Amino acid sequence: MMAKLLKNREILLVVAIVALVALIALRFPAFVTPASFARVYNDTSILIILALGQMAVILTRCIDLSMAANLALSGMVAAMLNTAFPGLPIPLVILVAMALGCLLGMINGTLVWKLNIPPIVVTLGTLTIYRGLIFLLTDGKWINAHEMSDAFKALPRLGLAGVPVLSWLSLLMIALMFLVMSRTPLGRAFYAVGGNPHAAVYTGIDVGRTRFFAYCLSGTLAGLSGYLWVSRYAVAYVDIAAGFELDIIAACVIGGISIAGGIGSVAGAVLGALFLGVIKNALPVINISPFAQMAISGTVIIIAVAVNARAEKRKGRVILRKAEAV
Amino acid sequence: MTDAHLSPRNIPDRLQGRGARILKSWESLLLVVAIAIFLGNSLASPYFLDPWNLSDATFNFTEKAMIAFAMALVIISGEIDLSVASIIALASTAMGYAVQLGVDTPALVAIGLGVGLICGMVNGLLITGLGLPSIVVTIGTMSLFRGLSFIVLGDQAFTGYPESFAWFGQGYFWWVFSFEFTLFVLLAVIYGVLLHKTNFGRAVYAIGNNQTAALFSGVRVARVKFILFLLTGLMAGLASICLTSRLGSTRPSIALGWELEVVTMVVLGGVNILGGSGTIPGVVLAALIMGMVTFGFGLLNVPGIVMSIFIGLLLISVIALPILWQRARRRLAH
Amino acid sequence: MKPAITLEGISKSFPGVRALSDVSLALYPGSVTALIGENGAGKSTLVKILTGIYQPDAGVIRLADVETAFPTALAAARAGVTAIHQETVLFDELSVAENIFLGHAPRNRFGFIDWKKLNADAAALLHRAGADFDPTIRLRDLGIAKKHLVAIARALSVDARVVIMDEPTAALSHKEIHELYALIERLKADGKAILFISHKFDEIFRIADRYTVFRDGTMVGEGLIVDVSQDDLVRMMVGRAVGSVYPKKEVAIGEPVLTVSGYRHPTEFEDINFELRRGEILGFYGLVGAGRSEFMQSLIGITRPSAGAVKLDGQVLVIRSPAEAIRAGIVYVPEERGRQGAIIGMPIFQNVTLPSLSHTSRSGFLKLANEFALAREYTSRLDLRAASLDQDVGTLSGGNQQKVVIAKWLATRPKVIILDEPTKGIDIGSKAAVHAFMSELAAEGLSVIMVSSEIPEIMGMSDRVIVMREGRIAGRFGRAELTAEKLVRAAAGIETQSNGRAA
Amino acid sequence: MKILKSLMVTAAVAVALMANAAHAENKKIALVVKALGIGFFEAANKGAQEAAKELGDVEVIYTGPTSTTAEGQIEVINSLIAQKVDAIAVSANDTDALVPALKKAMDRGIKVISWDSGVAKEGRLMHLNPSSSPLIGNMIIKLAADNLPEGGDVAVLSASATATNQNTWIAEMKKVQGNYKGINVVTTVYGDDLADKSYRETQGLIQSYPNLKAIIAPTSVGIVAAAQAVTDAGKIGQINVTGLGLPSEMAGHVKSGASKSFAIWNPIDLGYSATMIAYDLIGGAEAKPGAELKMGRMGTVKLDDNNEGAMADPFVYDASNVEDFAKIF
Repeated sequence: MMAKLLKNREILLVVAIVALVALIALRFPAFVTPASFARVYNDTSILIILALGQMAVILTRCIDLSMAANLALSGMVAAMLNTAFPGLPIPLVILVAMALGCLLGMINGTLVWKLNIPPIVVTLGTLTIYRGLIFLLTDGKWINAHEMSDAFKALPRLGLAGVPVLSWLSLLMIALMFLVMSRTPLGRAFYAVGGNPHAAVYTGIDVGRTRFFAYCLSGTLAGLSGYLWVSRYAVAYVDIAAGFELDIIAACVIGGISIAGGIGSVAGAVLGALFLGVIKNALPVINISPFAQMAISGTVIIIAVAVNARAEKRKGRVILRKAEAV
Repeated sequence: MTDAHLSPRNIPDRLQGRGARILKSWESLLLVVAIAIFLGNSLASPYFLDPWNLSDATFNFTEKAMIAFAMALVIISGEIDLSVASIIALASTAMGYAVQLGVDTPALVAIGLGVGLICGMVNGLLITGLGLPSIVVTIGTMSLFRGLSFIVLGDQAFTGYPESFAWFGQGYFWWVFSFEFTLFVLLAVIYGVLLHKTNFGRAVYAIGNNQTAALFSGVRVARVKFILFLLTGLMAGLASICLTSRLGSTRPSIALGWELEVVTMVVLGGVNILGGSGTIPGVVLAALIMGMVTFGFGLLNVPGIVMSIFIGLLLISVIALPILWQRARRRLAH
Repeated sequence: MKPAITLEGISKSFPGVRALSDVSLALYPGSVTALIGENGAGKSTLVKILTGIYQPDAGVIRLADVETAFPTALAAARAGVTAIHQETVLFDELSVAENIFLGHAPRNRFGFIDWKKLNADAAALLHRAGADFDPTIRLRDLGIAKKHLVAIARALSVDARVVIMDEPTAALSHKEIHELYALIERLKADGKAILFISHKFDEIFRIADRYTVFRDGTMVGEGLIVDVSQDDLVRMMVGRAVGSVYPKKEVAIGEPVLTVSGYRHPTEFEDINFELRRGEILGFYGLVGAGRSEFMQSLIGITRPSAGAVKLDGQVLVIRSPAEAIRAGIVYVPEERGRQGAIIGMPIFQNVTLPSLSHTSRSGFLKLANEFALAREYTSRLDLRAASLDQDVGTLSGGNQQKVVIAKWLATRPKVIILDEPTKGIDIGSKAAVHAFMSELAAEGLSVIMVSSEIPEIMGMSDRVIVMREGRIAGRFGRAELTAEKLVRAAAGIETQSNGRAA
Repeated sequence: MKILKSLMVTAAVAVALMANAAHAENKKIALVVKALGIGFFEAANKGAQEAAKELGDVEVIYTGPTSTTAEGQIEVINSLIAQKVDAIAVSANDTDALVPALKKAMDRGIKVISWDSGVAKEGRLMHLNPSSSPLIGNMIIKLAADNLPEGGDVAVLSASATATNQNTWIAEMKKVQGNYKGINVVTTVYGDDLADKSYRETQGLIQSYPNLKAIIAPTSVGIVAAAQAVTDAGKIGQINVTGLGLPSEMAGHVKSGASKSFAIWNPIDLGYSATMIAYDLIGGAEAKPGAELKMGRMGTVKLDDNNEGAMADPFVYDASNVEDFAKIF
């Protein structure tokens, strides 16, 4: 029973997070309070949303390196829209950001689908292009807090039942993604395309189109995150979230999503992101130099890959009857 | 699939002559692009065609290109190493630390190369020893190696490198030919021979095309891959020496983001990111193109990020255009 | 009787290749039609057109007299055409039930997948296919035979009118093949039209009602099975009469070359002892999954045995990798040509010289002239058909790829060559070439181990046969005492032995 | 071959579009900043353009990398050397790393000065401090102390750990810490001049030091992010954010009370002065200890033993005046 439980990646990850929190609690008991957890969750919300999108893409054996650049561009456009038309209702601004994110994702998806260019090359290219576009759009100028309308900045911070909207939004996205992944043909197609693209064709699944939709999804979520990021930190400029794409992928890897496609779950992506979030938030609290954070997350990634690879390792065929009994 | 009609027992070695093969190759496309950019630059700025300026411009790509050569082999073998920039940081940190202890130049070089090798070994062991996917392992070691630099240095910097150490990044071999550029040419030749003229290079291609079949054919897959990661580590160490010498100081943020630029250079050079094909001349041309684009745009005071858009577009379009072209031709033929 | 589906005048071309030209086919309800033809005759293309993966360039598909088209795989499935493929095309990470219903899962009124109904329906279908296991378990936890049953249940799930079986017995054991026959009888009784593709004539004569023969992309004959003989079919397939299929030469057997003693592995095999003599062809017979390939792969160092010793020419050898095996003179031509044998993407000559590079090169540097010479020598001995030696191996037909793969290992000038299913999935013409060459090699004094699941091949080519069952040696026979019945008894185990007929 | 042709045309057109005719007779002064797009430097550019207009025969090239890296600045400097500019005035991302490149510039006859954030002595002719470092160090802690009559815990949020000017000011601040009774500087954290990182670091400070009374952020990016984080944590009134910031960016936070006051020198004047000094050097003035260099309407600057000079005192902004200045920079 125990062995079977330990085989489950998600449970293993929960155990690891609990152990980590316990370790932190030894040095800083105040970390283990509902308020503190709520804060860590809120702080990790954007990473969670992004990891969900990346998960869909990785499941189909692709990768999206352009998510952070997409976030920055969509966020910048949202901010520009807000400064140009302060009266525009915020939900509309969010919709525009998501639509733009989706469009950028569609560009990735189309290049992967229609031209068969390897995903890593496509998104490596669009990563620089999207970020460059922000510069062209703004001449590199920042949009600062005072230029944004109060409503624009207030939304993610607004408390609903004592929890900020930002957290609510990420919970909503988790629920939606869970529904998409488990209860819709598209969600199941993600698994099929990544698990066995050759077989997926025979099942009547269009591999390219499924990948395209995965990119649309990751793009839309990046667009949403773009607004959230910009409004939360109340600033938009070319370099926001630079290098964050690797954090997103790291969250997925830690969450047990196989880079080879076909394996992974919503719970895994969320837990992987939370694991990174706990580390990020705990280090300053327990007085470990923030400079150690990078080395720690690197080590965690390597351990996570090793553990997951062990779980995935195919055993040879059991042919001897007596061996089978064991 | 209809090969039955072909006459048996008289199979020619090659169907096309050497000239036709070269003309049709990716490298000739790149060469045309490179020449176009060279001409464009000469027209756009009066400062471009100046030996010293061109010499200065080589510093834009030489260090990255050194790593790109080794990276090309890694990618041809079907793997990837995203930790190279972090190896530069760690090697530079180690050298900086040694300087504080009063170590002299030859020992510094040894330390730089040694740390590079050790980092490559760590990657190699994790990937070939434990059989983990290289893209994830090196994302992990990328954070780990640079993280170690941050732990050592934090907000500090190491400076005070000996005068003689400056030669690697700032010295000239002969006239306008800097040490770095000379090294770049030398390494291009060495890697070209290694990949295209040796059994080892053939093994790299075989592994990239079909790892299992290569193993069954007696290729020592794990050993070859291990050596490849050692080589990228070593090259990152070498690049670290050059860059550190050029900057004269070490910060943990040194060479941040270079891994993607190196991969871009390799892919632009025609190396298939999925492994199995690619050439060193292609990578050399890609390095020159990227260097010239950076420099040309710099002369016009165009911000670096605009040139990165150009590189990004170039990366996608050089792959997409031939595909689109072929499709268009097929449609016309119908 | 009206056909369930008819194809008329179907043509399909690919760049440079005319795969099908003006082909017609009719499948009748409650009847099994065997589709016969050499590899490259166009069978796979036809299956792909029937299942909506390819679109024909010309011709019509009629479903019960109504002209139709299958623009996608889904459209074909909706029209009741379903296929069970050669390789199990399933998804390891998904549950059994999902594998059955992927692409047409039952939905609830909100449009979401209804898991409860999905699992219940799956259990019912599995029951119909003669398998009663939990549909919620993940596919990766099942054995190959059970996976096949899942594939069949999937075929049943679409309420098929037409069921295509593309070499369905290739991966099955003797017992499972008989279960499959029973299932086919049931499908026939249900009135399904079945298209059965196979290379095995005994199988065809056992279950098919009708036949259609393809050659070079055209239909060359069709009719009722009862009206033809095996020889007729072979003649139609190859367009000429085939004489002696097994050109085994009598060779003087020499001294022992390879001695294996006490080889064992924790889960795959144990107690493997035998010796191989000079000039001998030693057949290894057994059902698929009997541990033959696993043992052979441990012999060349792909996996490590937990105990055991090998002597080559009286010298004890420790082999830790294929490289060492090749250096010692033992080579293995693997079963999976596409995955383990040919290196698609590299030219023919580079494929051939890969294991021999240490001979063709000088101090680690390539010598292209030597490589071409070596490649030319061995490919011409094997009668390879290709445009040039720098052609990509992937552009060759399966049979010619296999010749390149065999040439590759022969070029190392081995003492012992292990051929694992050397003629699996290749056309009759190439088969004969491989067999002739094998015989020639033995005559030259090479020792050959031939792993095969085809009884005629084993009986036709071997000097001696070792039968393996469940990882152990289950019988040894000399050429003189060899009968098909003995082989099958030993391979299947006495207690499960049926009537002794070869499968 | 059509692709090749179109590629060639595209490349040529792209490059040609970027080209604009330079007036050869003008003196070219390059204003190299830490990164493009930062409000502070945009304002400095305004000042530089003003100086150029005043001087008449000067063309100011405003440039810099897109993110605050030394390597990016070196590439920019290399291309400026190639363009044979007459002077480079740089605000450095790294004290030491730029030295070799700047030395090369000086070898080729280019006058190099640093301003705002300096480079090591051997890499420039002179350095223009916006204000004297001791004054700034004193100013930032005084701003915190003025609002804390009973004393209390104070934390510093700096920019990147490698920023020369930040480190100098903090060091100067610590020297005079003893003058402010009860003020206890608990830690220094680094936001790398990234808004999000600064925000998160501030959150960490609020968590770790429950008795924190003030945050000193001597960086225009950090002070805004810190004020935002304090606002979000609901700590307005408990924690006062102060330091160095731009009135336009800080006006809202002063109004909300997150920041009671902050200081800054006028970046327009700084850019103006740097350009004027560079022009003076091109004209033949020599930068040596004790020399006085002309800064147009700002008067002159006198160099100390390190060839450094200070422009003016920082100016304090609070609720009474911030709105007026927010319109200017």
